[in-house]
Amino acid sequence: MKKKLVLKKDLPTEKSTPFIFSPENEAKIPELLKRYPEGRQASAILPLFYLAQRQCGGWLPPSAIEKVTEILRVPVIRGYEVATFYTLFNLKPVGTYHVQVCGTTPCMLRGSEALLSACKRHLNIECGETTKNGAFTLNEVECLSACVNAPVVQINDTYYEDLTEEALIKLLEGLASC
Amino acid sequence: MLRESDRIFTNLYGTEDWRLKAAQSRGDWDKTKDLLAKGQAWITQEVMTSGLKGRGGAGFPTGKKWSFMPKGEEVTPRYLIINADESEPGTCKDRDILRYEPHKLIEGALLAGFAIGAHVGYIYIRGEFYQEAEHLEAAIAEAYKAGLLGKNAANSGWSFDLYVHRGAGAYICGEETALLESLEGRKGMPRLKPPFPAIVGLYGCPTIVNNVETLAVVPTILRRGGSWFASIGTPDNAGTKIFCLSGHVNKPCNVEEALGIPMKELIEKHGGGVRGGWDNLLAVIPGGSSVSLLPKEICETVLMDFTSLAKVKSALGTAGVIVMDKSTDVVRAIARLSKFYMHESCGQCTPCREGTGWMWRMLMRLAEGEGTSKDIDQLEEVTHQVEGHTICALGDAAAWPVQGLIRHFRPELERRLRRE
Amino acid sequence: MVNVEDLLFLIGYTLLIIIPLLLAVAYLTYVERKVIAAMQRRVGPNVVGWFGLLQPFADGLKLLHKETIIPTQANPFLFIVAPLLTFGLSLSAWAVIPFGPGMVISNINVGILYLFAISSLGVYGIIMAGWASNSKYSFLGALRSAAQMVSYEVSIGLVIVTILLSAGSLNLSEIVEAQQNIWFIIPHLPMAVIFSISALAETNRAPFDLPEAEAELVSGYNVEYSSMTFALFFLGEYANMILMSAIGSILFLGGWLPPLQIPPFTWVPGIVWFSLKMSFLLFVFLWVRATFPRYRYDQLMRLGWKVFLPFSLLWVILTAGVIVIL
Amino acid sequence: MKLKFFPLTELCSGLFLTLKYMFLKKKVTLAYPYEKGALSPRFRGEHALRRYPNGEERCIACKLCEAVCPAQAITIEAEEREDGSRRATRYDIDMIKCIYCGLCEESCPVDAIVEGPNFEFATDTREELYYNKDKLLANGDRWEVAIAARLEQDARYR
Amino acid sequence: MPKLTIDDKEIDVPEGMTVLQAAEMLGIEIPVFCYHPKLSIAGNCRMCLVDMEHSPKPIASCAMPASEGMVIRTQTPMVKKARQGVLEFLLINHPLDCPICDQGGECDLQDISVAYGGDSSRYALNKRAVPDKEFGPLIETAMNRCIQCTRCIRFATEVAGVPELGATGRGEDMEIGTYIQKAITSELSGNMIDICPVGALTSKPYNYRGRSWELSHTPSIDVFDAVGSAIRLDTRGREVMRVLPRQNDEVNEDWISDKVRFSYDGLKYQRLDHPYVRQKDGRLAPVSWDKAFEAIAEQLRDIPGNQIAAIVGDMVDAEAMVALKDLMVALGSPHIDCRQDGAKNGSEPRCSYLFNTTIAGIERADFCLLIGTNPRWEAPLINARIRKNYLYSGFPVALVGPSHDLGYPVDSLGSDPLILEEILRGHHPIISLLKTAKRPMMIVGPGALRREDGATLLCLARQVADKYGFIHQRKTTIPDPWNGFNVLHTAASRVGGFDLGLLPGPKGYDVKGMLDAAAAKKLKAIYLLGADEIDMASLKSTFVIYQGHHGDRGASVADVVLPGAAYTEKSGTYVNTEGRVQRSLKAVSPPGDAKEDWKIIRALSEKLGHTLPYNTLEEVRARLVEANSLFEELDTVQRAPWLPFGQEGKISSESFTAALESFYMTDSISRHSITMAKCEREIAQGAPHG
Repeated sequence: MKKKLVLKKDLPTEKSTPFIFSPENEAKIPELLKRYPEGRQASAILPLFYLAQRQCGGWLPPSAIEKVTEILRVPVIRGYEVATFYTLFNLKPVGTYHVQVCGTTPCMLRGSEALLSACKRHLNIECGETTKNGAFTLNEVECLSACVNAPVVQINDTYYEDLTEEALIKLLEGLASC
Repeated sequence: MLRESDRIFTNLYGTEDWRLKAAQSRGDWDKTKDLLAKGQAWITQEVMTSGLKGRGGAGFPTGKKWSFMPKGEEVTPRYLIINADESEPGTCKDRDILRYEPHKLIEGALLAGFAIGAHVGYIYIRGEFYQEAEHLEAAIAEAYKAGLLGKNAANSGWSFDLYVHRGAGAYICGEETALLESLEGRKGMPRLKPPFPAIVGLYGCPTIVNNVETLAVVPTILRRGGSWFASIGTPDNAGTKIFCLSGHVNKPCNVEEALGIPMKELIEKHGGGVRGGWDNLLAVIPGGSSVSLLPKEICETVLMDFTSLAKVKSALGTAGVIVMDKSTDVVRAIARLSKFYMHESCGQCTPCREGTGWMWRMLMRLAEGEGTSKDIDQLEEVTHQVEGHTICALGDAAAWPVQGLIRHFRPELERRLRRE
Repeated sequence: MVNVEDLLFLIGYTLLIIIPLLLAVAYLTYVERKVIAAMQRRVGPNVVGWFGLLQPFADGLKLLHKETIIPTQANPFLFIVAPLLTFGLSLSAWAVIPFGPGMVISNINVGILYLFAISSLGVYGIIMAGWASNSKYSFLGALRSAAQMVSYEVSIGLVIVTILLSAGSLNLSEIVEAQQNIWFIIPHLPMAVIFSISALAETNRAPFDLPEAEAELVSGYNVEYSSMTFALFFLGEYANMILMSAIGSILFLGGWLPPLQIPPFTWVPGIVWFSLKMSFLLFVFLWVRATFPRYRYDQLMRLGWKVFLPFSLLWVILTAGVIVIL
Repeated sequence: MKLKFFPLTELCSGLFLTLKYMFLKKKVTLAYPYEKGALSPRFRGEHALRRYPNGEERCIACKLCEAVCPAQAITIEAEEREDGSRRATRYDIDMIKCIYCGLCEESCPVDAIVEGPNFEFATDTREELYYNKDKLLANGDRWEVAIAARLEQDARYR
Repeated sequence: MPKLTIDDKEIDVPEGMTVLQAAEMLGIEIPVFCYHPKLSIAGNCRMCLVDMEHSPKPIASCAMPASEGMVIRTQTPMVKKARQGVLEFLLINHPLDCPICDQGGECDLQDISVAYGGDSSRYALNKRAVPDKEFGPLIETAMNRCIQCTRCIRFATEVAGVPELGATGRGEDMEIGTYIQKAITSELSGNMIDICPVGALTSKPYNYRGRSWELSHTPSIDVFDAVGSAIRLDTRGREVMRVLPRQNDEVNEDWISDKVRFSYDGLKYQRLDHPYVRQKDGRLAPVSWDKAFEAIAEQLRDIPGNQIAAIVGDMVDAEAMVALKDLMVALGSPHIDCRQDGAKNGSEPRCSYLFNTTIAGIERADFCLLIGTNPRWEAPLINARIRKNYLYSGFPVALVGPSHDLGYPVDSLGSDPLILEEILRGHHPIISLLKTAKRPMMIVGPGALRREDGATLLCLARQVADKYGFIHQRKTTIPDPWNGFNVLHTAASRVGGFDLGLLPGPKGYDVKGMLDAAAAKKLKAIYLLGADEIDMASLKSTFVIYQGHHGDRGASVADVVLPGAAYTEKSGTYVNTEGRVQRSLKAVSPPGDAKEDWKIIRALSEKLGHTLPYNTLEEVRARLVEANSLFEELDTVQRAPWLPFGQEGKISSESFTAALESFYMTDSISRHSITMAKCEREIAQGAPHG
């Protein structure tokens, strides 16, 4: 038989266990759905993905996509399209701290390239990789819209602004120790 | 120079508390009911008088936009969308409004929603702004609690609900139709126009999409009168505007200034001057990444407003001023912007999907001094092939900075090709 | 009553002519290839035997070996008879050719008329071949051939009339003898030219090989022929060439006579002179073939009827006038 | 004109030209098959199917040669091979039909079918001139060096 | 009616038309990739850009509504440049593998590049590589070639009703794919191959086998269901290489079902190419035609006419049916039937067995009641029409019968036939919807008709139709007559058989009667004309003549096998479920000694001493018209007048059952198709690929 490149892009191959929302998140769902008009529950796909991603520790497993699309009654491929379109959904597990260095021009003018290489050196990983202990994932991201406080690094939900290499290393060390 | 009394965003730097009480003490929510009582037509008219233009980049007159809403009986719901998906490189004014002046926005949303007949508003905030979204949610909760939102908002008899909807990291969702798509739970791919959102928008209903800053200035305009706002700046470029000074200035900052302020004054006075002195200036991108950059000669004299910048083939855009001093590798700086557009292209239209990547790769080669002088013309031609051929303006936005680079720094590109 | 001895002599004489003639034909093909090759900067046949000398025999063997194909639509009898007729006629003309003084099988008084008659009959073989093949190409070729021969026999006839006026005899030996003092080529040079050109047409040789023009008619009247039947046509055609050369040398070049009636020319036997003259004329045949492109058919007809006929008529009258005056 | 016609000068000059050639010009004949003439790199001789250096056949059964062949001498049948690639299961050239125009070679996107330098492939029977894929590939293997050299020479004019 | 000017020509177009359609009406060609007349507008390929006066940018003509006073130019330098630019962009990441691409020669991108593109690309960098996707046994993918026009996504979502395809990722990384690698579960999936403008989606069974330019095209008719879709047979030599749709907006629009598209390989296996006669040892031996006919004549000589019967199969053409009927009449047999499945309808009036609404008429309906039918399997194209109407008007669809996923929301009322009685009595909640509907329609499927009480159910359905306004007779007050009563057949020969009266005569047995009689040895001989779907076990002791094209169930019990022609191998007349008479043309010759079916019957009739009076196809067709004048009018639907029918009585409460067990293998051709077997395994049963 013909050998095919079988694509399993971003999707873990083994069948993961079905995703279920935790009770407190489950409780939030009707409230989120209520924000949108009747019959337009598909609008809640981003909020639900956020919920699921937070519950899964920063990434969105396929089972969660399936669960959300099931709740919203949209075809699962539509959910998958959305999940792959937006950069904030991680389709692979990420570390406890997701270090996102802004690399766009305003930050670049103020030294983001140095920051990024400092991160790589310090964490000993490349962009898109996670440290062995699962603590840090490093990524270069596009403009974070904090240009007057460039260079900026977003770690999980928090912006760290006006950084220097030393300040950033110190920050990473601080995070690693806690 | 803007008088202190004409400043609208008095808490732009977060020196005071952002909560309702503090906001009210700064004048927010003052007699909102009376404003609403003057009627929809009055509000629209006043906004038209003020000459307020959209602050999101395109600069379309806000009052005019509102007047596009279908008149007459309300058959379908209408929606107000607040575009807080601020992602334009060099721009971070909305973030500060969301953080420090949320009530200005909420009040503006109520007034605008009333003016266009919408009972529901969504604030589409970019996903990275987690903290800002929390602030906003808190502020909205405060407003609900104070009876300023919800049924009978601000005792006006008008019911208005406002929700925060977080985006998820897509620059393109700042485009109004892409934003609507995203809000409907799909990929943020811009829609074909016509029909325009004012006729067929969110869920097929008439919809107005406005930028955060646009709506945040509306309450003040209404309170102090459209003519007051129109008196600031020049006749075609009325009012105040938050400029974002970033890059190689001594003091990067957001600053509210009157439109029409000379660029040099803006940089010298508010940004603390160019790093290494004015003579160390190489170029300035005056309006966020989507516009053409300007070399020092033009920066000496140009005024920061819509018309003056258009005259020098650039644009005011979002007023994100990115300053580059002589240490800058300008080709790489623009190449990085090209990479940004490649990353953010939604992939719907052919020219943008294929062209943005091609432009970036070519620019990278030029930055490295590889290729031939033919490549420069070829690059320029590719930008023209993208520009104007796409559904939304992202194609144009990707093309303009490159065109600006070639226009003003062609000798620099050629010098690299000669490997000097 | 013919006695046996005479008959044996007759057969002996005949064989004495036929065998060298066939050999001559064979080597004429060889020479033709060699001469044309030389004129075209080639070497010609050089593989079979020394300098390719055995080539004619190889060709002959090949033709003998091949299958005789008779087309289904053809008339088999006429189809077979036609080449026999052509070949037979080309041989029978030799009966009156004097190779030297008295060296002739049949020294008849109307020898030249006999020759004229025989060569006119040759066209029947070709017409028969063309018709019997039942093929468009053959038929067209045959028609062309007939028209061409008829046209040029007119000029040849007038050439002969001129000669016999000058010689005062129809006997070939006497015509030769009449040239003791001066060869007829000198007073009758234009006629010699007309004769040689007509001879080309009469033998269907280039540049007048229109009956077998391969570009138009594939191969003309013999397109359907193969093997021995083809070989007979081939032999006949080349024998005709040699015959025409013989007639040419008899009529214009003084037959067996040496160029000058002084020693050492007179020491050489007459038959050698005759052979040399024939060889020269044969060379001219080949030379012309290698030099000139094929005529168009209308040009051929125009030349025959509108140039040669008036001119040779004029010349006959002129000759007759001169003889009367003298 | 008449001056030239009557003395037949044109005829004579023609005759003398051939005579001159007969005696004065050097012969140019080559003693084929012992000597052979030079072949142009574009010479269109016997067909061959080429292979890639790793032994993989080039032909992808695109059938462009079949479509372009003015004599309709080429017959191709294609199928998916085990490894998923597109290959010809049958590639026949009727060398009797072929008019050696070279269009097949020109149309081939992968330089698979070529007309090689070999022109000595006369056979005793017609059947031998119905070339199949194996025969063509064998030709390719046999003539590859010559074919490659000749393609190389001609490459810059293509 | 806006009036606009395109290339200096003025045209009035109906409201809502796009600039592109207006240009098309004027005969001006505008190149497109993403636009497809039967799909929604995406406007993303940007190929159709044209110049509009007063617009600084070129506009996408496929999406721009034509409006009053527009001035459009399609040939300006700007348009030319824009097209060249778009093509260059499309080609920078499109592999130039046309030589190995099956789309080569019929590729939109190729054609448009030649017509509108530049001469060379300036892109010298690496091309994007996209992994191929697995779309099941029918569709081969080469995603490098994809130009992201999204036609396939829109087709799957809108027409096929299986939202399984999507574009994932964004920007340069946008890819078309499914959520997980699985076969597309649509009966119409093959149409994606047609609408793909490049070679990204190609036919897997046809993969690399042929080239478009070497195929001959023959127009034909789909015989795998009763829709009568217009198809085109692409043949090379004696082989059918592929089957494609022909456009016929009245019937199949641009689509055909996968069964007709891909089952052509079944025509190559197990074909009957010789007449066979069963020998004493019980084996079938090949014989000459004469021998076979003699064997039949010998057997039938002593059998009285009323002990001979004939059953007509589902794919038989009208020519063969009329010949068979004439033969049976001549033999004096009343036992003839064309309802292999035992359906109980077919007798007059004609309206009782037609799809009266017509297929195109579905789009005008505002309510649909399905009774004992699964249109997705029984007639995928009718299902697609229902879905189309659902998409545009959102009309409600209710189903009485076993529930299926039909690709649109269906209000499943249950599979109890008594629900119909409830509806008739006005006790069912669905009544409220029925009463508000202006043009309701119902589809009675084979699941209902083949029941024992089929005729009673038919009567019940008619009463419902009469009561709830399914029928509007033409009156002055109703300018627009409407007949919402529809019968859905699954056999291509069925309506033709009814129209020709291939039903039991007086005292004649129907199919069940024949089988019972045969089992009871009351029937001595039976003639199976392509009939394979009956219970062959009861024919053990009967003399069976089987005429057909495949060595299938019928041939296995036959005493004499007469090899006939498959639908590709004869020019035939078929009547679809609407009553539309359509003709197909012969594309290839039957294999071996096989012959056209009517010719076999004609030749046999001579041997039996009842020579049928026609010798040419024209004469048979004249006989068809003589038998029923309907056969005179081709390609049109002749509406049948509404007359009462059905048999009143009590219906049993037994639940409806599905008429088809599977979509892919329903007849002698598709049962022998390897492709269909793969579909059955991988799509219907969801077995993993490989």
